[in-house]
Amino acid sequence: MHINIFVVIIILTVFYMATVKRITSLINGFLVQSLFISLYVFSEGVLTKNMELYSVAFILFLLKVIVIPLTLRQLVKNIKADENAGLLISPVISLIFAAILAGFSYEFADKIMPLQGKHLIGAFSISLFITLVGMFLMIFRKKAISQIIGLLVMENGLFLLAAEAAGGLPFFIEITIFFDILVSVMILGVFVYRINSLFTHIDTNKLTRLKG
Amino acid sequence: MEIFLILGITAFLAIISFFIKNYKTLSLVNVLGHLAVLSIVAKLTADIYGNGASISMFNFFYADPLSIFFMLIIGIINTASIIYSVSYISNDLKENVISSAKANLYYVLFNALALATFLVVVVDNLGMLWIAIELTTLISALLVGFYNKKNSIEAAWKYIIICSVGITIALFGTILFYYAATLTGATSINWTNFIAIATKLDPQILKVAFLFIFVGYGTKAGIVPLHTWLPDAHSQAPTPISMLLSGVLLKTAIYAIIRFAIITNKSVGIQYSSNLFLLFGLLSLGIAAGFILVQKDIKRLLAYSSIEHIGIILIGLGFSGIGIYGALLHTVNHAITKSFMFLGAGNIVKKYKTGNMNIIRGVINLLPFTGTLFILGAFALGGTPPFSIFLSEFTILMAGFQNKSYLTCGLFLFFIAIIFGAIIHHFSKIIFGKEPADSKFRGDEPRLLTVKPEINPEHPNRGEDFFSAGSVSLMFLFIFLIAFGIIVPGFASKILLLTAEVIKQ
Amino acid sequence: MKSVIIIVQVLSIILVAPLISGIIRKIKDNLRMRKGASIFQPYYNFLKLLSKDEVISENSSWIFKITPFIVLAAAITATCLIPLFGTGFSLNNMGDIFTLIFILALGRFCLSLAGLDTASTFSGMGSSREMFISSLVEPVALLALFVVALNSESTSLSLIAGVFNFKLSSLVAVIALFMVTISETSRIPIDNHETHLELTMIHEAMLLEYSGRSLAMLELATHIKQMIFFSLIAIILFPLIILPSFGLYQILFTIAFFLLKILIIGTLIALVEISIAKMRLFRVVDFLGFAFVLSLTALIIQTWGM
Amino acid sequence: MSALCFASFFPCDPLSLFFVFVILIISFPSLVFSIGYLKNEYSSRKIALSWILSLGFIFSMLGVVTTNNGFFFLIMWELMSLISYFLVVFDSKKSKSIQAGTIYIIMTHIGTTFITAAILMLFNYSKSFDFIAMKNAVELIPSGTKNLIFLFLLIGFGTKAGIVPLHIWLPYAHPQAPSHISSIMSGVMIKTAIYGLLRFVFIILGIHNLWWGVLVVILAAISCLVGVIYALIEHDMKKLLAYHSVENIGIILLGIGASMIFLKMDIPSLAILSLIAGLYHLINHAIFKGLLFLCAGSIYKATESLDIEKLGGLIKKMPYTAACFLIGSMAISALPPLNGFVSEWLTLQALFLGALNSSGFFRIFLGIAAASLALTGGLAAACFVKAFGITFLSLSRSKKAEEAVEVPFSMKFSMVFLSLLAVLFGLLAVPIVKYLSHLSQYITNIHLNTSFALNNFTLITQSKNPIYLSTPLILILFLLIIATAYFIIRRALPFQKVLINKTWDCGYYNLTPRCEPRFPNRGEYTATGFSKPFRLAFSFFLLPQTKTEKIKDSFYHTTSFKHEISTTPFFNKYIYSPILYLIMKTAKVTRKLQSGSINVYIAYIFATILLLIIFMEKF
Repeated sequence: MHINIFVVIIILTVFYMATVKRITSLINGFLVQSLFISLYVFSEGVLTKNMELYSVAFILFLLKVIVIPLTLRQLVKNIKADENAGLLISPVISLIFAAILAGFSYEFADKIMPLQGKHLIGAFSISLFITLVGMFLMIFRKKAISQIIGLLVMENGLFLLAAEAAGGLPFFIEITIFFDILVSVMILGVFVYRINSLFTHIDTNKLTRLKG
Repeated sequence: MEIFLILGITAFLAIISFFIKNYKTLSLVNVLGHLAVLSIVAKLTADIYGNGASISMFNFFYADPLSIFFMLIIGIINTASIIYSVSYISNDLKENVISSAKANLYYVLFNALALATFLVVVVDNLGMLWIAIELTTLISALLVGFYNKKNSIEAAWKYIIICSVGITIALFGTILFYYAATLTGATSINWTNFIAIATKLDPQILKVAFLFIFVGYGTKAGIVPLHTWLPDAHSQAPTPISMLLSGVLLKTAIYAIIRFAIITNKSVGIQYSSNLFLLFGLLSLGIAAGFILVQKDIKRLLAYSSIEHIGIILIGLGFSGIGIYGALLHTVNHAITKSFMFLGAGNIVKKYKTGNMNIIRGVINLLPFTGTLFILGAFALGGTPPFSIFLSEFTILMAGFQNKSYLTCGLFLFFIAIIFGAIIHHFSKIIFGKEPADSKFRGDEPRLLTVKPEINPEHPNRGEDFFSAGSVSLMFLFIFLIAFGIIVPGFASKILLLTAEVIKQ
Repeated sequence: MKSVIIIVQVLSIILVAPLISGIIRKIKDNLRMRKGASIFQPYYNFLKLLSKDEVISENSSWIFKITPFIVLAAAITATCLIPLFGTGFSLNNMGDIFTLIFILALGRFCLSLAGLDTASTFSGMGSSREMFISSLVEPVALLALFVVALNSESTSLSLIAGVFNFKLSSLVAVIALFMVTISETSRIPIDNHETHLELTMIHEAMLLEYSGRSLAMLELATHIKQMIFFSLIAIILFPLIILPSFGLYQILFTIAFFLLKILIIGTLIALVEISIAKMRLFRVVDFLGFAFVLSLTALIIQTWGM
Repeated sequence: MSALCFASFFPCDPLSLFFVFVILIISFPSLVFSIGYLKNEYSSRKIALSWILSLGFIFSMLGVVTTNNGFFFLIMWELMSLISYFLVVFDSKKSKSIQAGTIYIIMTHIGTTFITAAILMLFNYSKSFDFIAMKNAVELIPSGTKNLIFLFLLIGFGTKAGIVPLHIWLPYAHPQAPSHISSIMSGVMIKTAIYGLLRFVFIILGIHNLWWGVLVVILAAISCLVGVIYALIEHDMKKLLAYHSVENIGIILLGIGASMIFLKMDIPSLAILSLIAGLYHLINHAIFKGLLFLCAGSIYKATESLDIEKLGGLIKKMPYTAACFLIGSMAISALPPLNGFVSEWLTLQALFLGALNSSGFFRIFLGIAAASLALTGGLAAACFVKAFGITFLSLSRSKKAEEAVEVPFSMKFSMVFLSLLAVLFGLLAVPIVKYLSHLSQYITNIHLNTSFALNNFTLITQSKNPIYLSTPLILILFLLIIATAYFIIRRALPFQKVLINKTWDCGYYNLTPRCEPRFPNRGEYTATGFSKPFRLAFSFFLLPQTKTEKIKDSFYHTTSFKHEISTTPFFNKYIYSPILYLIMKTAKVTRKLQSGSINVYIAYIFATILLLIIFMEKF
């Protein structure tokens, strides 16, 4: 896998999303990230002359750059949630956290793939880094929508790993995974609407009625 | 061929129940459909175990003894659940808790969930396995949030978020598995293909990949540090659904873990996976014991006891040898006993209108039929001999003592004793004792064919109907409870032995 | 022949028993510088009571009426076990020292039941205290006899009496046994049999409700029980002489020698009664505790082979 | 796998035959008793249920003693506890019986876990659950595991038998069950634990260390004393009898422990003698404890209450029950002609001869054991004087006791049947000892030529200088003397009048009131008064507390004065509640894990995956 300009931008978007305060900029960050992943896959397809990668890149672009951000913006508008993404810890600390995670995933990748040669370590550590930051986003954000976006970022990380390391899962599986993600975003949206109507807020931190 | 039939019927049921308006025909169609599915599964088991072979069709579907075994469990629990939900939903309709459209939606989702679970155990392609499990999570989340109340929505939200996170990690593991396969030149992601090239796979990657798989599907199976969604989801879902959740969904996740464990065992060796299983099994047992002791709600207590039994199954798998036979037997026993207990709990909660165990008293006086079966089920759950759970726990212990891991067996016995004490303490308080004086609970429990209950002067509020569908499914499960009690009958032990062979490959 | 001698032996004990308590009372009164009643006073009391009417409380049941017979029978059966004239002359195939203890326990059991039967406060208190003291005494008595039996390698009384192997441990055991006799025959430090003062009488309290002939029987039984304990100590302390042949002369000689032994023990008891004041009930526990420790030391000495 | 499915029964083994006999001989009268006892107490449906449960209970006990397969033994064992649990919570109105049931089933379950562990350890080496296979495979077991197996078996069967530290369920469970069931439970169920010990320790495992016997004897002595001391201060009749079961189990184990010591010191004749004593006391206890519980049942039937403070004067109204209870209490306090005396005498003989043949430490140890047995005998006699005297004699202290009426025929029949049995077992000592010596020779598989029973009704021990006991002779002599005394006193001497008059109350006004309110009359002695000396003497163990409460309307004038005496349950307070508190504390701490916020839950997953990756090499 060759570290090219697209992967660098993807890592930057991750850091951007870790620090940002408002939901709309969070959605934009996710949009940019998916855009560059699809570009990266497209460039991968061009390099390896593999027709499938073109269609995968196109569907990824269609889904993750256009449809999902649109639904999320629609969601934010309908429930008139306030703009703040509900950060539990200040942006500076979350930045430090993201850095630590990057260091950890690099050191860890080195440990598990010593004999496969240098080029793969980069791919594996980056995708692990993105997944962990995705989880980090879910842990340290109060608002339901930021948790959905955290989930989507994790899936982006997975997709990047699949594209780089294994040259993409079998075509049919990739497509079904995309539609699966779309369905889960739809259902999560339904639940956000219900939470908003029942609890008049979408702050998951306050959802603590079921204890013990 | 039968696989198509099974999936076809369930899909057909899912679609058709959207259109039938009259509730009676709707429930009748569903019950008959599921009985048909159960009979096909039974036929399938008969000829699979006849010659021990496995069928695979155009490299997408694959059914070997292991998947048939799980299919059997899913079939039985689905049938019991559908029979119970007939009277459950009709009772809700009568008390107009839900509209008739919602009832149709309930059956659609129920059959969709059944379809997804059947898909999980039948599919050969590991990616498709992931997608099927993702589907079960999404559909069951909608079912958990069925009653649009604050608690159930919160439970559904937690359920869907935590399980999605878990499943994404599992996808991470699947991709690593696929990557390891591509290193050796294979391109297909089918399980059969993995088994063929398992010895050539790089052990280092498989170790990491199995870790991710274990944590991923472990969240879905309710292993302790990842179990947090389970008590909320099970206690807030409607009873037939929590029965499905406990009986079937946890087992499908265990099925997935077993599939991947077989591959890792071939390349990395037994020790790696059994250590993981033992550690997390004991952890689940211990923490669940702690929770059961201080529980106040009857359904949450049953949910935690599911965590405990998942822990026992893991320990069984960890001991390997005869332990695998015990773990599989325990899967069946637990599925049946837990669904049986959820049915009883459902009846009690519906009668007392609350799940809080400090208020419920004198169940044996208000619901004599459910009461007796419930206290017997409580003893079964605790692991007393005449019932089946003791038999499987005893087999697992035999395996434990055979490979001389005395400490693990000691801890195992200690936790089992605590849980037995806690369960009996809680349930004997609610079953016996004087029923609440102001018990205006004149409402009868769910029923299909009502038989007028004679008013007993001593207990005026004794409203229970012997022939209601709920009681029919209670009896249906109780027979299984007793059947495996003392000696595992011939054909069942043959099925278990064959499945154990598959795992020990 | 043997059974005839046993009957003579038992009859002689029954006849002599009141005499002994009469003599002890006489010694006590003389030591207290009083003239005191004649030594045959117990016989006079016995005959007087035989001719008196009997008054039975209305609250009592059939147990009250049967108890005098059972207590007397228990005392007499116990005497059959004790060889006086010679080692062979006792019903030793009926039982041994443990049987002796349990037969006396039977008598005590029925007497305290009769005490409770008449719903009178004094006899109820008497039976409660009697059972309390006797339950503490039993282990002391058993351990002391245990040690003596260990010395003579058998628990049957005839063998204990016959074999003269007097060791230090038997002496310590006899001292413990002496303290047991004080409590069993309701002598001063533990119980005062002369007065009817509610606080001090224990054994007497149970006989409070009795009158007439049943009282006579119970009095006789207490005298016989006292004789049993004295003869037990006598057997262990002084050896029985094996008679060369039987004739009137030899029987008279053995009875006289036996009476001498009993008198020595009687005077000892009288001396103890004079010198010590009666203990409060809960100091009796320490007294019997001390007796138990004594018998325990006897056992330990015995294990060292002395 | 086949080991699991195969299971068979063989009642031909002498040990099982003996226990089948013990079970049947007590269950028959109890079931007959239950006909009268349950008649108008419960609805007909409940009576049918009680019959099914009792027959199931007896069947499971028979199953326990006759099976020869370890796995099947466990199933029957737990089935027995399960059915007896349902019988304990039979009339589930009283919340006390539910709590008692829970304590009972939890304690027995813990006991069974230990037995399961022991059987599985044996299975490891014998590869099959058959007792004979286990017996042959014992040589392979290293000695460390043998000790462990023995300890597990002792704890497991000790919980069921009610040995002291594990006895706390017994005074709760037995009184709550209906009386005919508590008579079967107390008479026979705790004996199945002794059967377990004999079967597993004596026959299968064999005695391998001396400290085993010493430990059993120490526990037995402690159980004797603790059981009897608690019985003395207990005023509920059935609880009192339950504590006495603890005491008598101690006496039985004294015999069995002594035989374990002698087996190891290989003095075969003494081992057999003490085993005979233990088994003989086992069947005696079954008989008189069953009898006493049946009498307690008929008292409950007649007066609806079991608190002996409230009863009194029942002998005039219930002559049969009184007579049977008297025979039972005389038997339990080991008074000569009856069966308790013979077995206690045999135990004392065994201890004495053991002390004779051993030296140094063991002589003192067995001497102290004999002393503790004697103390227990004395205290038991005191306790039963209290129990019989306060309940049956003097005046009745409550309205219910006043109107008590004799129980129906079926109950009378079973009580009389058992009391005849008690007298019979006392007199027929010789044939019984002959049978028991064959049985104990089978158990310890030593073959001895000297027998312990002469032909003409006398027992003899130790051939060197024989010691004789013949209960029939004692009885004949006894009756002879009573006849002569009666003849002389009542017939021969001139006739004297016998008057009936008031008890002497030193002229105090109205001590025993004639008119209303007749109760409570202040004359006679009550149970608390009777047991006060014992409470003070054993205060170091009972730790009595008194609570007084004065209600005053003005400073000087107190309207009512309440004085309450209570003793601290030693074992509950210092052993069981601390453990329970500890477990509940940890449970409350683990409860905080489920704190409710979803962020924390996802953090758990995050932490697990990170930790697993870091510590991957450990697996």
